[in-house]
Amino acid sequence: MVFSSMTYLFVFLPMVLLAYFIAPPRARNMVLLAFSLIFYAWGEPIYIFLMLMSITVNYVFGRIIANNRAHHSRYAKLNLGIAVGWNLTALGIFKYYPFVSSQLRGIGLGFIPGLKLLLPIGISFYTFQAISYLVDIYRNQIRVQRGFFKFALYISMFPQLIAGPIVRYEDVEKQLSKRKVTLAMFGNGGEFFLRGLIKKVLLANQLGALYVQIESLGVAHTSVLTAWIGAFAYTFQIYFDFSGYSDMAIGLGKMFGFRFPKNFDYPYTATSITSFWRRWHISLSSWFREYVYIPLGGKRVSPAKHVRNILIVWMLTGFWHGAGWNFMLWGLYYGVLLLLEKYVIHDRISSHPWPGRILTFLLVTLGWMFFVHTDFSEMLTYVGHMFGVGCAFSNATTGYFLRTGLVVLLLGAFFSTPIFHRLNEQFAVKYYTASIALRIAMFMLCVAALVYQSYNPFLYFRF
Amino acid sequence: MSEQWDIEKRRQLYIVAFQVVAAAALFVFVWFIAHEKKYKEVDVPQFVAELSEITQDEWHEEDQLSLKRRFGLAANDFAAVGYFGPNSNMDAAELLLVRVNDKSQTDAVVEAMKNRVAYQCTCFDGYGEDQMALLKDARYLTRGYYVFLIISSDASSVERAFLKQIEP
Amino acid sequence: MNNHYKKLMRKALHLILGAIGFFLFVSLLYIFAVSGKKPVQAGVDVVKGIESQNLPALLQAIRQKETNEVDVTLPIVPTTEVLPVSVPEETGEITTPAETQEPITVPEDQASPTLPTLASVTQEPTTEPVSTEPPLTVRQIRINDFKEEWNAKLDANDVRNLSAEEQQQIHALFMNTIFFGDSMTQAIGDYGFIDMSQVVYKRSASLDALKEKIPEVAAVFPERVIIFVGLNNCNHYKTPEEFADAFTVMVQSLREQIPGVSLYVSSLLPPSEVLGSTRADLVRAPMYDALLNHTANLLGVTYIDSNWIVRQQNYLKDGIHMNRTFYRVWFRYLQMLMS
Amino acid sequence: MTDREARERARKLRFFRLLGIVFVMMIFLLAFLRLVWPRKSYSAQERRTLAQLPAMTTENLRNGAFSNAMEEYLADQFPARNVWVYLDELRGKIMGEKYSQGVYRCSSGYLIEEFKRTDDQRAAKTTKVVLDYLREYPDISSYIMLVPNASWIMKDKLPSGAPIDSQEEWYTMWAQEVKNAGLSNLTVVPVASALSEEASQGKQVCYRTDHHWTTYGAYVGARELAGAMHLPFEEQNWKQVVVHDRFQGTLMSKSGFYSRTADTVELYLPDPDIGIVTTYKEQQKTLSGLYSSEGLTGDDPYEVFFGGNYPWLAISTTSKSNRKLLIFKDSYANAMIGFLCPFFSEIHVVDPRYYTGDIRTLTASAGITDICFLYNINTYYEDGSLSLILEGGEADE
Repeated sequence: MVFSSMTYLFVFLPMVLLAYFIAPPRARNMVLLAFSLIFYAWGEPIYIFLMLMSITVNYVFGRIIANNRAHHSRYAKLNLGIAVGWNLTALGIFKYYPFVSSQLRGIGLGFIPGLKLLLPIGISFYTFQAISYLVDIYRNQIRVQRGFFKFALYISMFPQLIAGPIVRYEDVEKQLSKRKVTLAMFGNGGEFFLRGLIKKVLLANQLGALYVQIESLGVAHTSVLTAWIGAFAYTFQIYFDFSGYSDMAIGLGKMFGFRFPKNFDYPYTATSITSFWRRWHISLSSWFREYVYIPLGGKRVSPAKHVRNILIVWMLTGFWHGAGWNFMLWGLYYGVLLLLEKYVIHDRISSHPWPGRILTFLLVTLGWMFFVHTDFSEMLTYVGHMFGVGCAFSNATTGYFLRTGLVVLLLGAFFSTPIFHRLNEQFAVKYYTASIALRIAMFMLCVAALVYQSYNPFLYFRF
Repeated sequence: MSEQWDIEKRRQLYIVAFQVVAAAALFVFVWFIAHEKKYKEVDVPQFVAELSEITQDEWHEEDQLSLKRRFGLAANDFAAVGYFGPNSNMDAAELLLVRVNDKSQTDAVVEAMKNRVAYQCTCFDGYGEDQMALLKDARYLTRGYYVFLIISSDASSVERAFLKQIEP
Repeated sequence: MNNHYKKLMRKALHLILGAIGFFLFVSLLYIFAVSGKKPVQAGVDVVKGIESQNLPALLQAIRQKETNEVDVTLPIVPTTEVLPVSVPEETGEITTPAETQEPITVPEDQASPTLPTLASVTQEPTTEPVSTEPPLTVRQIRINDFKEEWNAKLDANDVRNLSAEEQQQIHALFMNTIFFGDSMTQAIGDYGFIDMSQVVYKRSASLDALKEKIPEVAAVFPERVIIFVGLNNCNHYKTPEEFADAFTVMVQSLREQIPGVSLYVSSLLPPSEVLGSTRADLVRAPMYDALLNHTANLLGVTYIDSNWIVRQQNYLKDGIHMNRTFYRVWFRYLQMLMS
Repeated sequence: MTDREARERARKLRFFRLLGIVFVMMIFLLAFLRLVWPRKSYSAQERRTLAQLPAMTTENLRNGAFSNAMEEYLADQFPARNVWVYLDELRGKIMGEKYSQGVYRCSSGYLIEEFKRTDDQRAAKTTKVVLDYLREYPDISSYIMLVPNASWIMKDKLPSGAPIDSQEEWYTMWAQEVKNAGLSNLTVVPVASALSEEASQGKQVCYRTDHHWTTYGAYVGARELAGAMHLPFEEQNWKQVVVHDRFQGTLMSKSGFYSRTADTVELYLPDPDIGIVTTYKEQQKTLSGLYSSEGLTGDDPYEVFFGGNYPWLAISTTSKSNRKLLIFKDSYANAMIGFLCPFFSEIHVVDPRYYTGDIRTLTASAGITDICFLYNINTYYEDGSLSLILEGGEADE
């Protein structure tokens, strides 16, 4: 189930709110857990077993590691290894096996069976959460969770279940046992949820439609500028899609008394690639820093090893986003950019933020074009168009897309900056009735857009 | 001392057992999930012709227009179609094998088959007992990309032969 | 504190009411946007006027025109060669009313004056049977030749499929004809001799049950209706007389609902020998058929004898229905009689 | 904390509290309305049946079909669904959106359907089959007229630069192909320039919110066709009747775009009157005239012509002509057939999308003297059913 669906908004959400706040405080964790499992099972029930298995395995290994880390640290390490291995195997099989096996068969290893596996939704997120939990126990940074259901809730909590943020255990440890929701906090959650919904439904979907239209243009209609408009549309789309989802997750968490970490911090205003990655999908980049980059030695090693570390981390980051060479390429692209920034450009860039900001944005935009095209020839064609290979600089169609896409692109740009956020907050404090009226109106527009998505005329005038 | 040692050892055994079970459970689950059958590809029209010879039913191969007329299905919407229709209006036996292009078509095909059978039932109801028996025993098989309708005096044999041929 | 929340609640309520008001406003806009999807009344009247034109008169005018055209281009069949109604050949052993044994012909001047369609001019028999011995006409000779030829072919089991050309001729001939009956008629369409659009049937229906299908036949306004029914009727009607009465009622009903239509009826075929030996009720089929012939003549419905085409090997398994071979000859015969 | 900061904090809290209350009220109000709102089974605007509450089975729960069906059901049965759709359309209009479900929002209230050259092969196959079929009947004069759609005729109304493929380009290529086939009995009847010229003179040849041509457009088409057929078209007079003046057509339904400018539907009746009778062959009905009041008052007033599309219509007229016409057509022809009636004694209208009979038997048995293929370019390009019914010279039975 996704948050921006009719089922969620008008059936699931009212039910979970009602059940949660009617239930006595002791039972609330169970209510949340039960609804989380339903949420997860909705649509692909079979993978609920994988989820339950993962919960059990990680719970038990957590206990084993905790019991042994003080006196039998080698044994604890062994068990940590087994547990992490188990998690990675599960992730590997379900996410990467189909890709890897098809590649291997492609190079002549025909005996490798190709399994037909659907990617279990959210597996990349909850697996990473479980690994962080185990490692943190081993490192003695957190205390083990003895309550099975509390642990189950930590892994499967529906707000962050399918698209993050990747919540570290220490962030929610206390709240799992004791949390309080005030009306103001609930309202704050509502604010986040609405913001996320607006980003997803009113911005991301429209931008996505614009991108799809441009992407499917034939060679006859496309041009350099058009290709860039499409690339910008996608750049904003993926930001609003992803950050909208994170906002909704954070908002829902707040409604139930959880405080999830921030996942995005205006990444498109970053002045360098390094700073972009400190602002984009923060919970993922900090995960990789914490559990891969630093264990490898971080930057306190020789430059050669540092280069190796960076490339490994970014290749993995790329691969985490999907099983495909293009994701790998996309990750390495950032690895190289970061190395360039570190070793070549250094501090030579001007102190003024704008040149860096613009350059970073353009590089990120280009990066997304590697990200979005799983097919290499399509990627080359599209990127080629962006740099004028085989098409004109601009044509009449460019004008068409400029005119029809201008509003949504400008809105996208505006919503990506903290200026909007500041204004919004000031307005809310000053004219609070008006700004709530505005939110109601926006919510109604979201509902309208959701209803329109199902507008699906059956016109038999052709048949 | 040794008692404590035993307890420790037993605990270790339990842990090993859990590790094994955890690993095994994952692989069993994967096997279970991935164990979706893959069906063999066959030359549909020829295959249906072969199947039609299994019984002595009165049927013959029909063209695409008959298919469109009776089932409302356009043959070129699908990857392949084989259709045997009744010889006369007093026969009910039919075979229709459709290989769909993608599985989203399956429901529509089964629906069309059911409508056809329902229509045939209205023709024979209270009239042709034998034909009604065949129609009541109509089988709709959905296997992979194949959708198969059997209305035959020996539907089980046809079904068995069909499955034998396409199952791996 | 309490007061504070009360105030907030009130405010929230106002806001929600405002939202509902806004939504109602949008509803109004929507209603305005799709309003007036109604057609102009005068226009509807014009269309209804066209729809309610006198269809029989229009059809008559159109067919009349066609007749005139045919008149100048084709020599018309002389009316003396009116289709005679033949007698069932193997009825010797059955006791039937004496009149049916006599051939019936139509005097030249008896064609209905009010309905000058091609069919009626050439083929409509009168309602009065005439018992004078007619001379052997050219047509009868042709019929006899036809029967001889095809009897031989039937016996030799050498009846070829209709050629594309024959098929086209049949289609052309029956363009404005409806075949009407039970499963005997359904086979005509199912076997593909005639487009299904020319066939109106109800399976396993007695004549009474068929009557409810007459409006469907009438909706087409056919020039000709060819009735072909089977042994259901021997089940349904205890005696041939009941059957004949039902037939009379049906014919009247057809004539009422389709003014000017020419009616034909094909023989009620006997069951196969195998079936006949077990089903006492069906053995009397020839009596029904004979009375059908007689009644048809009385009513001015052309009786098409098709008993001569029946061969035991052409029965389907059920012993009632016929296979393609029968219909191949039946259609050729029909075509020969009518063209 | 200063006084001001404390005040601001209090206001913030007040804002969030109010928002919390409002949020819950909105969600529950809509959830409640959804529960009690009467279920509808059919949407006149979308012309489809709406999804109903799906039945739960272990099978559909397991494969996820249930959750999809549920989502569909909730969206389809949403309270005041059409108003929400309208609201979203308003938002789209304000944001400058011009494209939805293959339809462009154009100037002067026009909605125009796109033309996408996705698969030239299919159309090429159709053309080949049509030519093969016509080759079998060298004695019958045949005509083929592909009517350009609004994206060609009303090109200037399109948003400038809209990425629509050129029908003209494809048509030119196609016409050349047909010409190369060298059939002496076949005439390709061009109609694009005539329609464009009429349009440039301010005549309305395409409906604003429907994909069909207007009856006037069909008149122009008939004039061109009649010229090729050598019919005395100019001698015939027509009486115009307005039957609908608030016509909102299928493109509005298709796109969800609302156009305030409604169209007028006209009929052109022959003057003096002639007798016309239409037999709906498969439906087994004979009716007088060509028009349907039921279609006119229904959801799609364009169905005033024949009441929609039917597999096979046999039209007989009192015309003294001895020509008989066989038309293969899509819905564009519905508006045009009326103009041909005075010149043919019989017209057989076959819609290949529904017709399942034996076309060769029909061609030979109905005494056909003229064959006409009448399609709009979009349908001809996309629809494969012509090749289905024309293929396979020898029928098996």
